[in-house]
Amino acid sequence: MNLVTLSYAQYFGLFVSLSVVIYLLGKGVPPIKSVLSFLSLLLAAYLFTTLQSTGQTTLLLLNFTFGIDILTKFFVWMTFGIAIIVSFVLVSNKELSPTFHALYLINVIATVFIFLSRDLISFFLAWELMGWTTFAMIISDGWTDKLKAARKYFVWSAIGAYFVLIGFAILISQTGYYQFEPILAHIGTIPTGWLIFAVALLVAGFGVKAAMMPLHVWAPDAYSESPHEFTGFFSGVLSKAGIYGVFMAFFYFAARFEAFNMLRIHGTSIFGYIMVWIGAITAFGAALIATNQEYGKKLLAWSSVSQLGYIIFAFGIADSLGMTGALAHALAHALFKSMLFIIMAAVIMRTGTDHLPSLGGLIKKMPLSFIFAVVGGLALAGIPMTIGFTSKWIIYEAGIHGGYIFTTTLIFAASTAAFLYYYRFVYSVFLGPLHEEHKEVKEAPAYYWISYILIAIPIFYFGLYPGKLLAIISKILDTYDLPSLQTYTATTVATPLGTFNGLLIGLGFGAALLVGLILYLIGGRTKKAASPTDKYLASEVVTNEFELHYAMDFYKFLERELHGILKISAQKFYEFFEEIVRFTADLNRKLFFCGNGQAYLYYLTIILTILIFAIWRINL
Amino acid sequence: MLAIIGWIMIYIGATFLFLGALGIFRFPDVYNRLQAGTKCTTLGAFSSIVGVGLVHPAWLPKTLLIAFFILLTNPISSHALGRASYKSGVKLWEGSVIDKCKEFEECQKKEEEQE
Amino acid sequence: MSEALRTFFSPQILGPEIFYGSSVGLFLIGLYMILVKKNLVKIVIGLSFIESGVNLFLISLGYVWGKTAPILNKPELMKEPVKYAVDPVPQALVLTAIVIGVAVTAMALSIVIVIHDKYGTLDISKIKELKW
Amino acid sequence: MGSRLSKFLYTALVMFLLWLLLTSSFNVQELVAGAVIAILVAAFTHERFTKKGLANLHPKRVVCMFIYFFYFFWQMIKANIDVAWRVIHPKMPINPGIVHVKTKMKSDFGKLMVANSITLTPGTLTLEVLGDDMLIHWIDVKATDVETASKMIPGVFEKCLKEFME
Amino acid sequence: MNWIIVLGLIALGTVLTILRTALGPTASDRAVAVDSMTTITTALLVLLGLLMDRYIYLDISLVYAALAFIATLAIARYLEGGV
Amino acid sequence: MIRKLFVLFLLVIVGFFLASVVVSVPFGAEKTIVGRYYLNNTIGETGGVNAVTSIVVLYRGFDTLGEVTVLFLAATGLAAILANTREKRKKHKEKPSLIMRVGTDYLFPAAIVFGSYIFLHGHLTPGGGFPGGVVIASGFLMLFLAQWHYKADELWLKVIESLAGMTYVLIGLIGLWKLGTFLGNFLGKGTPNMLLSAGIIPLIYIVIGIKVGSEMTGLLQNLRETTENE
Amino acid sequence: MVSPILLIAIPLFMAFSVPLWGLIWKKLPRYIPFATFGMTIAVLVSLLPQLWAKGVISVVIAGVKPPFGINLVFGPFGAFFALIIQIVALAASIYLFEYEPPEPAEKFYMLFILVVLGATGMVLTGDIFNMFVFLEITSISSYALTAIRKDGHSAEAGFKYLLLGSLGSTLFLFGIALIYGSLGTLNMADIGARIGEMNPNLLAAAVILILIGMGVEAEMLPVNGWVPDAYQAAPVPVVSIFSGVVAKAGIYALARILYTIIGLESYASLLLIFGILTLLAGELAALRQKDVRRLLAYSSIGQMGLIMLAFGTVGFTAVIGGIFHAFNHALAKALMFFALGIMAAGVGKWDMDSLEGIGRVKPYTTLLFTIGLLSTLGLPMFSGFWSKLLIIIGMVNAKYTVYASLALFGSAVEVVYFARLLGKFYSSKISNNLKDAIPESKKIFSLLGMTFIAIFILAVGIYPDALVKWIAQGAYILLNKATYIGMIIGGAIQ
Ligand code: NA
Ligand code: NA
Repeated sequence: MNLVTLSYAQYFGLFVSLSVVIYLLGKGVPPIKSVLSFLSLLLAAYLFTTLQSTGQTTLLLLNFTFGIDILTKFFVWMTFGIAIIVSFVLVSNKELSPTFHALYLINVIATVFIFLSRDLISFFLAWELMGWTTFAMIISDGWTDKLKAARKYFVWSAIGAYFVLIGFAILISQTGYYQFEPILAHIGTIPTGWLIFAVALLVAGFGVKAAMMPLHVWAPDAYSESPHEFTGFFSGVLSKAGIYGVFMAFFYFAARFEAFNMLRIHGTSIFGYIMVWIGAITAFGAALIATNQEYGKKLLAWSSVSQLGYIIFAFGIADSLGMTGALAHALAHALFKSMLFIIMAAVIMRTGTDHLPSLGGLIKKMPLSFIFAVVGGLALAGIPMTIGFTSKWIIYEAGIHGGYIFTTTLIFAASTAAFLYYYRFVYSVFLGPLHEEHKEVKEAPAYYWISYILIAIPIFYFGLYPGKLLAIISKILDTYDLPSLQTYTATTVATPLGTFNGLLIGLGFGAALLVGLILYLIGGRTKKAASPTDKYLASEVVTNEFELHYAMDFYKFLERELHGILKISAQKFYEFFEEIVRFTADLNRKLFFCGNGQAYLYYLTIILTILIFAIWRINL
Repeated sequence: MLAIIGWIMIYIGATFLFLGALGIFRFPDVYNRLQAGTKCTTLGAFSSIVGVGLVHPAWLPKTLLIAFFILLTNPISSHALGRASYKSGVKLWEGSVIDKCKEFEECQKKEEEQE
Repeated sequence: MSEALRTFFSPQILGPEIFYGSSVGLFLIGLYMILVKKNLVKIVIGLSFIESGVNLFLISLGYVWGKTAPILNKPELMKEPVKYAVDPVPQALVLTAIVIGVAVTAMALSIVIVIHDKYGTLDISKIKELKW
Repeated sequence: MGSRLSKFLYTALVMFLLWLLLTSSFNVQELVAGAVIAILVAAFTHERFTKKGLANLHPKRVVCMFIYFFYFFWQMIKANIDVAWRVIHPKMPINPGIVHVKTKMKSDFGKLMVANSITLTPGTLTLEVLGDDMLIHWIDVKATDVETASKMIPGVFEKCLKEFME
Repeated sequence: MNWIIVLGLIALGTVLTILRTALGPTASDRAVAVDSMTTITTALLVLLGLLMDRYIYLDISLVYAALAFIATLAIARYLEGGV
Repeated sequence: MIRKLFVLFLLVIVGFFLASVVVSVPFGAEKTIVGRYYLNNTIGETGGVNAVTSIVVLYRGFDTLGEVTVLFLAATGLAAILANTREKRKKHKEKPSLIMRVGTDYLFPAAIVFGSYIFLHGHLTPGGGFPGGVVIASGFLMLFLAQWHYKADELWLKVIESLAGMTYVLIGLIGLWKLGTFLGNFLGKGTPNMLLSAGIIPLIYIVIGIKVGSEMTGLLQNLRETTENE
Repeated sequence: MVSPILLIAIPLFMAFSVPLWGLIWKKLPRYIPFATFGMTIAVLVSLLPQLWAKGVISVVIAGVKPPFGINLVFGPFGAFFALIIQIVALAASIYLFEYEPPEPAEKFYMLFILVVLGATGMVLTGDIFNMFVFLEITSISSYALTAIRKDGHSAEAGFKYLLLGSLGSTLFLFGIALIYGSLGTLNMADIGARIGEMNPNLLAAAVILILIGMGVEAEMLPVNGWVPDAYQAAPVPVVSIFSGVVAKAGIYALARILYTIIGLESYASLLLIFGILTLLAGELAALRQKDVRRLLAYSSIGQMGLIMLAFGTVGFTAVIGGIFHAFNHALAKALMFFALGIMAAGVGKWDMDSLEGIGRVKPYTTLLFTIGLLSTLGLPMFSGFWSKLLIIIGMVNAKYTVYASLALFGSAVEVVYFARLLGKFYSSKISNNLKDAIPESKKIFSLLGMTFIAIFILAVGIYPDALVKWIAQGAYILLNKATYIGMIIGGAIQ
């Protein structure tokens, strides 16, 4: 029984107003802001359950339509879950302004409305609101040093938004509707070329948010420059809005249209094939780059890009396995990446830096954080008993089953690289010698532990009972008439290539891990940790202690080998493109606005003659 | 009767207008041309305009007005042009017999100095 | 005799060629001046030429074969004005257009004076400190 | 010099006369309008327009003016015929030069009348008036010294003009 | 006939002044020629008024004469370097 | 050279265009809808015999108000642009001669009367407020040209100009108040061909004449001031 | 008796009277523009109920019915543009309270009132020649206001503006002459009703001439060379008038003539092509601009291009978007220029580097600037968003997807340069030039006026419905020529 029944518009209005309240009260009584935003999010989550399954609001001659289905719920609960956990962590940061908290609430609500929208216009509005509030949050505690990142995010979001807008515009113009249902009903009337163009634009537009290569260049900077506590949500959930967008564009609209699937490779449309490749390259390339990062947040940011590549890859395959894997990995990534970012935030809070060579040995000071960093890492690396194993396993199966040998190999390689960078991360932060200045560092506060634990629960739950997750995903795919995986029980998943029992493998693996840990605790303690200047012994000249830190040039060898590949960066391509635009712009400026008044008269006369010719062609 | 006198005056006027123009065309320097321009065209215009007034007596007052206006203004403008010519240094025709300009200017300077 | 002359001085003999022709001619002369001359004053004069061309065209629109000025101070004119008088509208319009043209020219010249003072030149190709 | 009132009345009268010539009508409306205009204009310009005011309308002056007008007219016709002859003559018999003369007129208006008369009469053209000195272009120079030239050129008019101007 | 002679003379006169305007040689010469031309035109306007029987030509003629006088004055002042 | 050829090329095209356009406008033919109406109704509706004037002041009086404004603008703009702009340069200047000075002294009042005549008879003859005002201003121009250091009183010019402009608008507003239509003719039409006829036309022409006269005078004075250096 | 004519009569009266006020108290003319536009806005608002009741208020001058007399048409379309103009003018006149105008100040205020008057006349008149007269009032006062600062730059800019402007309006007059020569009438509704009788070649020629002529004021591509110069050289309040009033009147006139008179079918593509070229040229030119005034000028050109595109689309949605965008752009650009004026006060330099870090020195002003900027960019929650959205949807609806894509490319470029600008303004590094900046607290009235605009932008951004309803009526009238003609002339055409 519901105490209140809100319309969608009221729901939206309520939380926008609440954000204003948070802002105003937060100005007056600072501590109240974080509590309020936490409570508001809880309220939002509760009220979400009371919303009716469909709703409409009319504004500006437009009919906004909303609805809730199983896919919505999947994403919305993912959002609320991470958002509430992150808001927990936000409590710890007293420096965040009321503005930030107010924006956070709007940001979450906007994200939720992306999933609730059932028409292109409200979708776009929510999308834009989400994007701009994110931008505002990145810059909310000042622009210092964040200028480049913020500007990049700003520009790329706008470009993405414009892509989306054109894509939507094509759908609207070709069908004459802007609500999902009628568009779907009329999708067959759209000429194939237009549809491909529109979907390509949409995938590109959403791909920006999903940090799909080569549209990812904003992501590492923006992730690493956003407020640390917030990055978990930013990287974990907001990028999933992009994934959701890709899903909507591709599967909701395009894939059902027969003509769209005419050209097939490996059983998927050429479109999906391209996505497979983009996903694989993203996964692998970003992972490689991640291995070479010296800053923790940057490393995790590139890792995010890489993980999102997995999802794109799986989507591209577009069979039951691929779809399932993609959605599963979406949740998995949301969980473990927010966990890792929250741990990173804890470390930064305590030590003031995420520069890996400046960190180390924190295992003694922040053991709990270390343990959960391991948990997050297990999920990231796809180790059994975590959700990451479930999703990655399905994705590999999908790749192999779909015959994508080369790309699947790339994905495997990406996993290897993931292990490398993850190792670098954990090792540099928690293991090795402790720095002098970190002698007094304490464990993260209780908010953090609670967050760790809250995130760890689903990680393990869905790792041990993969069937529970697959049940939800299958229901989603069924709702959308997409091929779903039917062969699972609560603990086992069967695929054409094999079957695994999550609980069994998980327990076994857990036991083995436990044994290893015990052995380490016994044996490791006796061994003395190496001094930071150990390299000195390796016959290299000592000039500066800092540079000789072993965490410097951690994977120097890798960098040397990959030099050629890393040079082909998307960044460089954009710089080249920018140069071309700049040249055109200058040419245009110097031609049309050359400063000579007489030239302007020439332009007038010339345009007159051109028009004369044009009209003569028409009338004479 | 009045009309006939009027027409005669128009004829005279037209003739002088033509002669004035001829003088303007023929005379060798700007001062001599002015002589022709001032005298002949003024009389020509005056005569033909008053002539029109006589042919059409209702118009007489206004034609007289125009005629007198010309009579009053033409010498002023001729003088202005002549003065401008000599101030701007237009040379006399080489056949001229006397040019008192220089000594006159010296007089003028002395006067100004006295002031 | 005077009837013939009257005819001679009326547009009937001259016809549209002379009116339309001269208005187009004035327009083109003006256009030539504003495109080729470098001197600001000459460009302003060119603009005036164009204006005059258009004004001439506008005024010749009003002419109707064999009719007189629309001042109805005679009985026959008062009785049947349309039969005797030309279209008065273009005349009224041209009056306005001429005054406007004068205003623009005055404005242009005053700006030219300031430019000459500040830049020390009237060459339009040298007056481009504002550009790009 | 005349009083302000006299100047004003004189100016208004002349302006009203001008109005009559312009309108060529004795309609009451026109007359009233003319009177108003004349009075208004005179109110602002009488100082500029006249120095003597109504004294200009003294009968003697008017008669003199009348006589002068005909005299001047005769001179003008002579001048025109003279110039016309020179123009038509194939050899263009001219003997031009610039001479210096002195005028006896004291008032500005007097000088103007003399200068204009000179300009409009046989073969002479006033180039400059400065105080008593005048610079004359003479199409057929007959005397180069100041005294003789002064008698021959402005002297002709000054006799009569002196009467009613000064 | 009257008109042909009268207008013919005036036309010839106008042509001559135009020629002088074109030939110069000094600016003063041109100014003088133009001044005469305006006087001729003033008279011509009055004559045309008679020919076309339009009283308004007299007003036009008067305005024209006045403006021409001022124009001449302005040109003269310019030539002598007074403005 | 190439530039000139290019210009000629453009001129040929534009010229051909204009020529082919204008020849398709019928010349000398009856075509006007509104003109016919004005001719038929000017005397009946306005009392003015000069149809052009009736159009200028009444039928299309709004244009004329705009035209007055444009002239006002030109005067204002010119004064604004040229005010105190020029550096003083030493330059010898010829004074005007006595003949010019005295001659213009006498002609000046006549010019004012003549100008007044023109704008007062605007509804009867081809004159009107603009030419009348211009003749008045040319009277002042004579003084500027021929009288050393003559200067019209700026304050007076300004005040007259303002009052005249305001009066014009007020006349329009009285029409709006009395007849419910801006510039409505709230005065009697009078007998055609008389001075007192055509309702507000002469009134407006007086205002325009005064306004244009003072504006053009100010305009000329501004142009002169900027060029007069010592 | 309230009549639309007062929107013209009042400013005219006040403009003429400025010197008289100056005689009473030397400072008084400073407040005359505010009094004037306060009155005109009051008149406009009090006319609205009547407008809603009747659908259109058409008043005639001198009691002569159209097409024989000149009429003013206070319909939804024109009235909306009149409102835009009055709002910007009122805001600018508040700004004038604390603005030291170039001497002679009196003349400046007169010209200022007259330029607005001209634009108001252009949007209200129902007669095409009268529109030409008002166009000239607008443009001549603009020339004067551009050149009024009396330095070389303003004279240069003024001259370029004058060159293009006067040639343009002469062409416009030629176009009018062609129409009159063929149809014998000048009333726009009457011409619209008879346009079918016109020789198609003549009509085409008239369209060309009018398009180019009006294009100068509407900042259309090859004839907008004057724009950046004038924006750079003219005083700040004047610039806000250029972009908020003059350009808007120009685009109104283009739309009115092309829609109501010509009937756009065969000529819409012209507007589309010119629109997209204008947009791209403007946005690209802004990309590399250092001088903020010039940058905003180019951005203004870009926005005008977008509005032209909207009108060229000839669809209900796009036209609504176009009108709405004209409104948004007017407000936003005016706000930005006012803010920029205060930001640069005392700095004297207008390039980005000199204003680096201004967001920390004058935070409130910079915030207002940012609001204007974000609205121009078309961010949700700002009024500019809705109009851009409507235009894009409208264009795509009409199957002009390529144009829409190019327009969005232009918008993307806009994002880039505005992001750069904001980055500079909010930079933590503070430029040395800002040391002598006049504190914003000295410009209380201006800030107050600007705050109202900003609130308006946000309010419309959040709740655009009321305004859009009005605009939709305007768009309806614009798109339905016959309705307009019927409203003005009725059965009176003889
Ligand atoms: Na003369
Ligand atoms: Na008239």
